[in-house]
Amino acid sequence: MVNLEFYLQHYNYWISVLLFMIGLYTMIAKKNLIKKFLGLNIVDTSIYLFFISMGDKSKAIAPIIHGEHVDPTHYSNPLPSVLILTAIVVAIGLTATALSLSIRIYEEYGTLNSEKIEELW
Amino acid sequence: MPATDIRPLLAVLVGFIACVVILIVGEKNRDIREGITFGAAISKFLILISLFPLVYEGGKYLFTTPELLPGISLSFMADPFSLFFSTLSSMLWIVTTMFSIGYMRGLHEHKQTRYYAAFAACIGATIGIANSANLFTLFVFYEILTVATYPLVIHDEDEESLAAGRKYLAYTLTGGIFILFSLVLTYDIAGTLNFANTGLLSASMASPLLLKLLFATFIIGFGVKAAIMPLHSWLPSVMVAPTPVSALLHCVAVVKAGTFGIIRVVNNVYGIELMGDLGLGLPLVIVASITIIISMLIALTKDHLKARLAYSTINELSYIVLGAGLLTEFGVTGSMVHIANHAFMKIGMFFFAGTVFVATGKEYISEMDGIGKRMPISTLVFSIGAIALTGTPPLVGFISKWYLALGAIQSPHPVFVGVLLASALLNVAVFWPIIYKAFFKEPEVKRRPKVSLWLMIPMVFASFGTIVLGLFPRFPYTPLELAFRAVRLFLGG
Amino acid sequence: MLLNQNQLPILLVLIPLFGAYLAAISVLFKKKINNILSLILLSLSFFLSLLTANHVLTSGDISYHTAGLQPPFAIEIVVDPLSALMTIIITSLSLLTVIYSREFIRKELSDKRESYYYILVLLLTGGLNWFVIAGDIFNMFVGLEILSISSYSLIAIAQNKEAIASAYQYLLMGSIGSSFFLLGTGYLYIMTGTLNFADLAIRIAQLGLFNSEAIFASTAFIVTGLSIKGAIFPLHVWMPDAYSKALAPICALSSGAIIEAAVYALIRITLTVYGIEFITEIVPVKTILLWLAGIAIIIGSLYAISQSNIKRMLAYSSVSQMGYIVMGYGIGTQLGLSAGILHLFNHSIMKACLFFAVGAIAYKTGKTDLYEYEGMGDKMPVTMMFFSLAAISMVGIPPTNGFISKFYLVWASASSTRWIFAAIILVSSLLNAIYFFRIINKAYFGGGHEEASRDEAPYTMLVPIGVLAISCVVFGLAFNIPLSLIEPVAEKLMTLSLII
Amino acid sequence: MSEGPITKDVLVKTVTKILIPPIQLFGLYVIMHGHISPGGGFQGGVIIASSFILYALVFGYREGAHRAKLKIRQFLEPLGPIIFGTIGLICILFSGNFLQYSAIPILANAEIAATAISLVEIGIGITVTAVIFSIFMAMGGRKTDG
Repeated sequence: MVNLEFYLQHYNYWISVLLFMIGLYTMIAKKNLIKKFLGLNIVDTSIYLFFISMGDKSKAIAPIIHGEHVDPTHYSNPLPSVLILTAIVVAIGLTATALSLSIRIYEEYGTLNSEKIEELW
Repeated sequence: MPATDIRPLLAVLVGFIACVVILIVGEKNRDIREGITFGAAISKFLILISLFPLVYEGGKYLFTTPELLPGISLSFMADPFSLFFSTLSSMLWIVTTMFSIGYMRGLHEHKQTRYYAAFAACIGATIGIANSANLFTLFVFYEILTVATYPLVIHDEDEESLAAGRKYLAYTLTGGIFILFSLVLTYDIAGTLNFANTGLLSASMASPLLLKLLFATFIIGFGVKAAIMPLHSWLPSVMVAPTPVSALLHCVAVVKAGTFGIIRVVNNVYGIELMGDLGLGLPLVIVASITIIISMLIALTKDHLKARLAYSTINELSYIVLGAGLLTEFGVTGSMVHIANHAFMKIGMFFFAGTVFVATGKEYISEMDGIGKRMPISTLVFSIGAIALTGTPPLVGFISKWYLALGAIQSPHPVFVGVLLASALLNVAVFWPIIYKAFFKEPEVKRRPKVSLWLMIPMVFASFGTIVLGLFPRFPYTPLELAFRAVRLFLGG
Repeated sequence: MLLNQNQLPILLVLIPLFGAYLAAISVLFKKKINNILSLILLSLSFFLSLLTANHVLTSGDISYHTAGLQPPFAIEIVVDPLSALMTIIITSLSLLTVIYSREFIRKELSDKRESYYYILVLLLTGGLNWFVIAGDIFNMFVGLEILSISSYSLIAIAQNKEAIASAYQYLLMGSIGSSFFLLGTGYLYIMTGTLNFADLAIRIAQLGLFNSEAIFASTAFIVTGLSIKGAIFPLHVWMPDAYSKALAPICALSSGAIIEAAVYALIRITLTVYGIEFITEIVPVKTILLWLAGIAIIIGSLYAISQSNIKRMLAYSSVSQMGYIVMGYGIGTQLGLSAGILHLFNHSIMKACLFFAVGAIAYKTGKTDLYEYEGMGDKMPVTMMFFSLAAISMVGIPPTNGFISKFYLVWASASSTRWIFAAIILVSSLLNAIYFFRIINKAYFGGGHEEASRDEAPYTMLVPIGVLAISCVVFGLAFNIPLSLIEPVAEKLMTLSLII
Repeated sequence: MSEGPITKDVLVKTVTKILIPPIQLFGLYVIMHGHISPGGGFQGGVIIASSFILYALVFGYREGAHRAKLKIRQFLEPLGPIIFGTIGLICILFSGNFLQYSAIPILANAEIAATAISLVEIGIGITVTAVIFSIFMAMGGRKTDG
C-alpha cells in the first residue's frame, strides 16, 4: 500500500534523490566532459541538500548563543552544515582540478567530446 | 634427541653462496669461476661426509630457525635418508662439474657464467630438499629448484628450448601449487609440518576421505617432478638442455627430488601404518606399474638418444615410486637404494650421450653405427650402464631390483614382481639395439675423435660406481647401508 | 613536549600535509629545493610512523583528540597496530618515491612541474595518513578527498595527452566514489546522529538499527564508493588507463598505497561500524565481495596476460591482487582477514618495486612494451634482477613474501573449507607465472644474443628498487613482523560483536 | 580570450570602483566574526576574492594580474594553512593536543583564545582569497589560441 503522506512528508529526500539521479544520468549520458562534470556537481549538490535538510527542522532557529537562554531543542542541528561546508570546499578543489584538466584536454585534443577523445587516444 | 648443528644448513648455503660468487666473478675469469664451482662442490661434499659418523650410529642432526608460525619454521636436519640423498647429489655434482667443463668448453657454449651459477643454485636447492626437516622447508627449496632449473633448460635460447622451458614451468609450477595446497591442508589438519619418523598425520585427525584426497594431491604435486605418467611429458622435452644438465638434474637432482618427496610423504607425513590403513599403497603401485611398462614401450620408438634415456628415466623413477608404494621394509629399502643406483647407472649413460655430441655432433641412435669402434671406452661405459639397468648381477641395478622384488613378495600383492621382470625384458629391448649398433656395425668415418679427459674421467667414475656398489653393496657407508638405517627409522625401530 | 609519544599520530598527518604548504612557499624563494625538503619531511614521517608502530605495540592503541575536547565532539584520531602498519606502508613508499623521483622527474617534467610534483606527493601522503588514522567517518572522507585530488593531479602531471584524458576519467569515477561515500556517511549520520566510528558502532547496536533500510543503503553506498577507489572488480576500469600513461613512481605510489588504503578503509568501516554479523548475515557484503574477488582474480590475470604494455599489465595484475586482499577479507574468518591484510602489505612492496623497475627501464631506454624487453637482462642487469625478484614474488615462489601471502590465503580458505577459493588462488598464481615469466624470458633469454652495452639506472633509482626487492625476500622470511601488527587487530575486529 | 578590458562602459567601471571597497570590507567583517557568529575564513575569503574577480572582469585580466601578482598570490596561498599548522604545533609544544589553545599559558583566558581563533580565520581568509582568485585567473586568463 502506498502511504502518500509518508512520501509527502519526506519530500526533501525525494528532491535530493531526483537531483542525484539527474546528475548521475548527466554523467553517464552526456558526451561532453564539462557536462559530465556538471552532472557530478549536481550529484554533489543533491548530497549537500540531503545533509542540510536533515539538520533542519520546522521553526528552528540558528544555533547561535545570543546571551539569553534558549532551549537547545529549538536549534537546528549545525553539524551537517559544518560538514557540508567542508565538503563544498573540497568540491571547489575538485571542480578546479576538473576544469583545469578539461582545459588541458581541449588544448591537446581540440575537443571535449569523450567519444572523439577515445578515437584520438 | 637430535644434536643441534648448523652443518645441514651450511651444506645448503654453500650452493647458494657459490651461485652468487660465480655471478660476481663472471665470464672474464672463467678458471676462477670453475674453480669456485669445484671448491663449493667439494666443500659441500666434505661437510656432508662429516655428518656421517653420528647419523650412521642412529643419531640425527637438527638445525632450526625461530618459528615463523606455530609448527612452521625453516629447519634442516641430517637423518639417514636426507644424508643419503644430499651426499649423492653433492658427490655427483663434483663429477658433473668436471664433465660440464669439458662439455661447455668443448662446444664453446654461450653464457657459461649463468650456467654455472644456476647449476650451483640447483644443487643448493636439492640439498635443501634433502636436508629439510619439515614439509615447509622442503617446499621452499622445491620451488627454488623449479625456478633455478629454468635457465638451464632454456640454455640454448632457441625456439625449441624456450618451448621446452615453458612446458617445464607449466608442469612443475602446477605441481608446486598442488604441493602447496596439500601442505596447507596438512598444516590445517595436523597443526605442524615437521617430519616424524613414523608419520606426522594420524587417522584421528581427519576423515579417511580427506586424507585420501590429500594424498592424491600430494602425489600429483610430487609426481610431476617424479614424472609419473601422465605427468611426465615435460621430462623428454627438457632434454634440449645441455647434457650435463640432463645428466645431473634430469636424472638425479630434480626428478629425484620428486621421488624423494614421495618417499617423505609416504613415510614421514603419512607413515607406513596409516598408508596401509587407508589402502593408499596399492593405487600408487598400480600407477607406477603402468608408468613402468608404458614408458619403456615409448622409449622403444625413440631415435633421439637422450629422449630414449629420458623415457628410461621415467621408467626407473617409477621403480622408486613403486617401491615406496609397496609399504614393506624391503620395498622401501629397494626404492631408496634405487635413487642412488639409478643415478650412477644413468649419469654414465647421459655422459656418453654428451661425449658423443661433443666429439661427433651426433644425437640420434640411427647415426651411431659403429660408435663403439670409434669411442670404445665411452661406449663401454654406456654398455655397463645399460646392462646394469636390465638388472644383471653383479651390477648395481641388480641390487635395487632384488630388494624391490623382495618387497613385492613381502607385500600382499606379489604380482608386481611380474612388472619388474617385464620391465627388465623391455630394458633389454630398448638398449640392446644401441649396443649392437655401436659395436657390431661399421662406422662411416673410422677416425677416432679425441675425447678430453674432462669428459672421460666422470664417465669412468660413473661406471666405477656402478660396478663397485654392485659388487660390495654392504660396505660401510654405502647407499644400501644408509637405506637400511633410514627404513629402520621409518618402521619405528 | 614534542617527544610526548601521544602526539605522534597528529604529527604523521601534519608533517606531510603542512609540509606541502611549506614546500609551496619555499619554492618561491629557492628553486629545486622541493626534492630535498620533501625528502627530509618524509623521512621524518617515516621515522615517526615507525615510532608510532612501536608505541602502539608496547603501550596500546592511541586515541588522539584535537583541541582537547572529548569524542565524539573532537576530531578523533585512532591509531591501532593496523593503522600504524598502513602509515608505515604509506610513508615508506612515498619516501622511496621521492628518492626515486629525483632523477626520474628531472627528466620527465619541466622545472615548474617538478616543484608541483613534490608538493602533490606531500599532500597525497598527508591525505593518505589522515585517511587511514581518522577516527570518524567524515574526517576519513576529507582525507579521501585530499588524497584523491592530489592523485588525479599527479596522474595528469605527466606530459602526454593520454595521461590527462585518463586522469579525467579517473577523476569522474573517483568523484562518484567519493560522493557515494559521503552519501553513505549521511545515511549513517541521519540514523545515529554521530560520525565517530566507535560511537557509530555502539549506537547502531543500541538503537537496534540492524534492520533499518537506511543502514543497508549506507552500507551499499560506502562499500561501492570505496570499491571504486580501491579498484575492486568490476569498478576497476579507471585503473589500467590511468596507470599506463601516468609516471611510474605515481603508479607505484597509487598501486602500493592509494588503492590499498581504500581497501583498508573498506575493511575497517565494515568491520568496526557494522560488525561482522551484519555484513555476513544481514547484508551479505562479504559474500558478494568474496565472489567478486574470485572473479577479479581470474579475470584480472587473464587481462594481464593479454597486455603487451607492461604498465597496463601491472595495472590488471593489481586488479587481480586487490581480489586476493578482498578475498581474504571475504572469507570471513580471523585467519582470512590476517591473510588479506598481510597480502595488502606484501602487495604494496612487490607492486611498487615492479613499477619502479619498469619506470627505470623506461627512463633509460624508453621502452614500455613487453616485446621491446629483449636483452634487457644484459643492458640493465641490476634493475632487471630486482624486477625478477619482485616478479617471482608475485608468482609466489618461496622464500618471497608473495609466497607467504599465497600460503596464508590458501590456508584461510582451506581451513574454512572454501575449496574453490583455494583453487582460484592457486590457479591465479599460475596465471601470474605466465605473464611474469614471459617478461623475464624476454629480458634474459629472449634472443638478443648481441652483447648489449650496460646502461644501468642511476643510484637514486636503484636504491628504492633494491630496498623493495630485498624487502620481498626479507618479509618472506620475517613475515611475523607485519603479522605482529595485523593479528591483534584482526582478532579484535573479528570478535567485535555488537549484536547482543 | 581578450587581453584588454572586457567592457568600455564607463558606468560599469564606475560602479565597480564604488562597489569593491564595501565588498572587501564586508568580506573582512565576515572573516573577523567567524569565531562567534556565522561566517569565517572561507566565506569571507570568497567574498573578498569575488571583489578581485569583479575587478579583473571589468578592467581586464592583465590589470587584475597586475593588481594581485602571481608571485604574491603564490606566497599567500599556502600562508593560511601554515598559520593554522603553526598555531596547532605551538599547542603541541606546550604539551597540549593539536589546537588545544588552553595549553598555551597566554591563551588560558577565553577572550584571548578567541583572538587566536581569529588568527586562524584570517589565515584561512587570506588563503581562500588567493586561491579563488588564482583559480579564476588560471582559467580565465589562459590564452587558448596559443
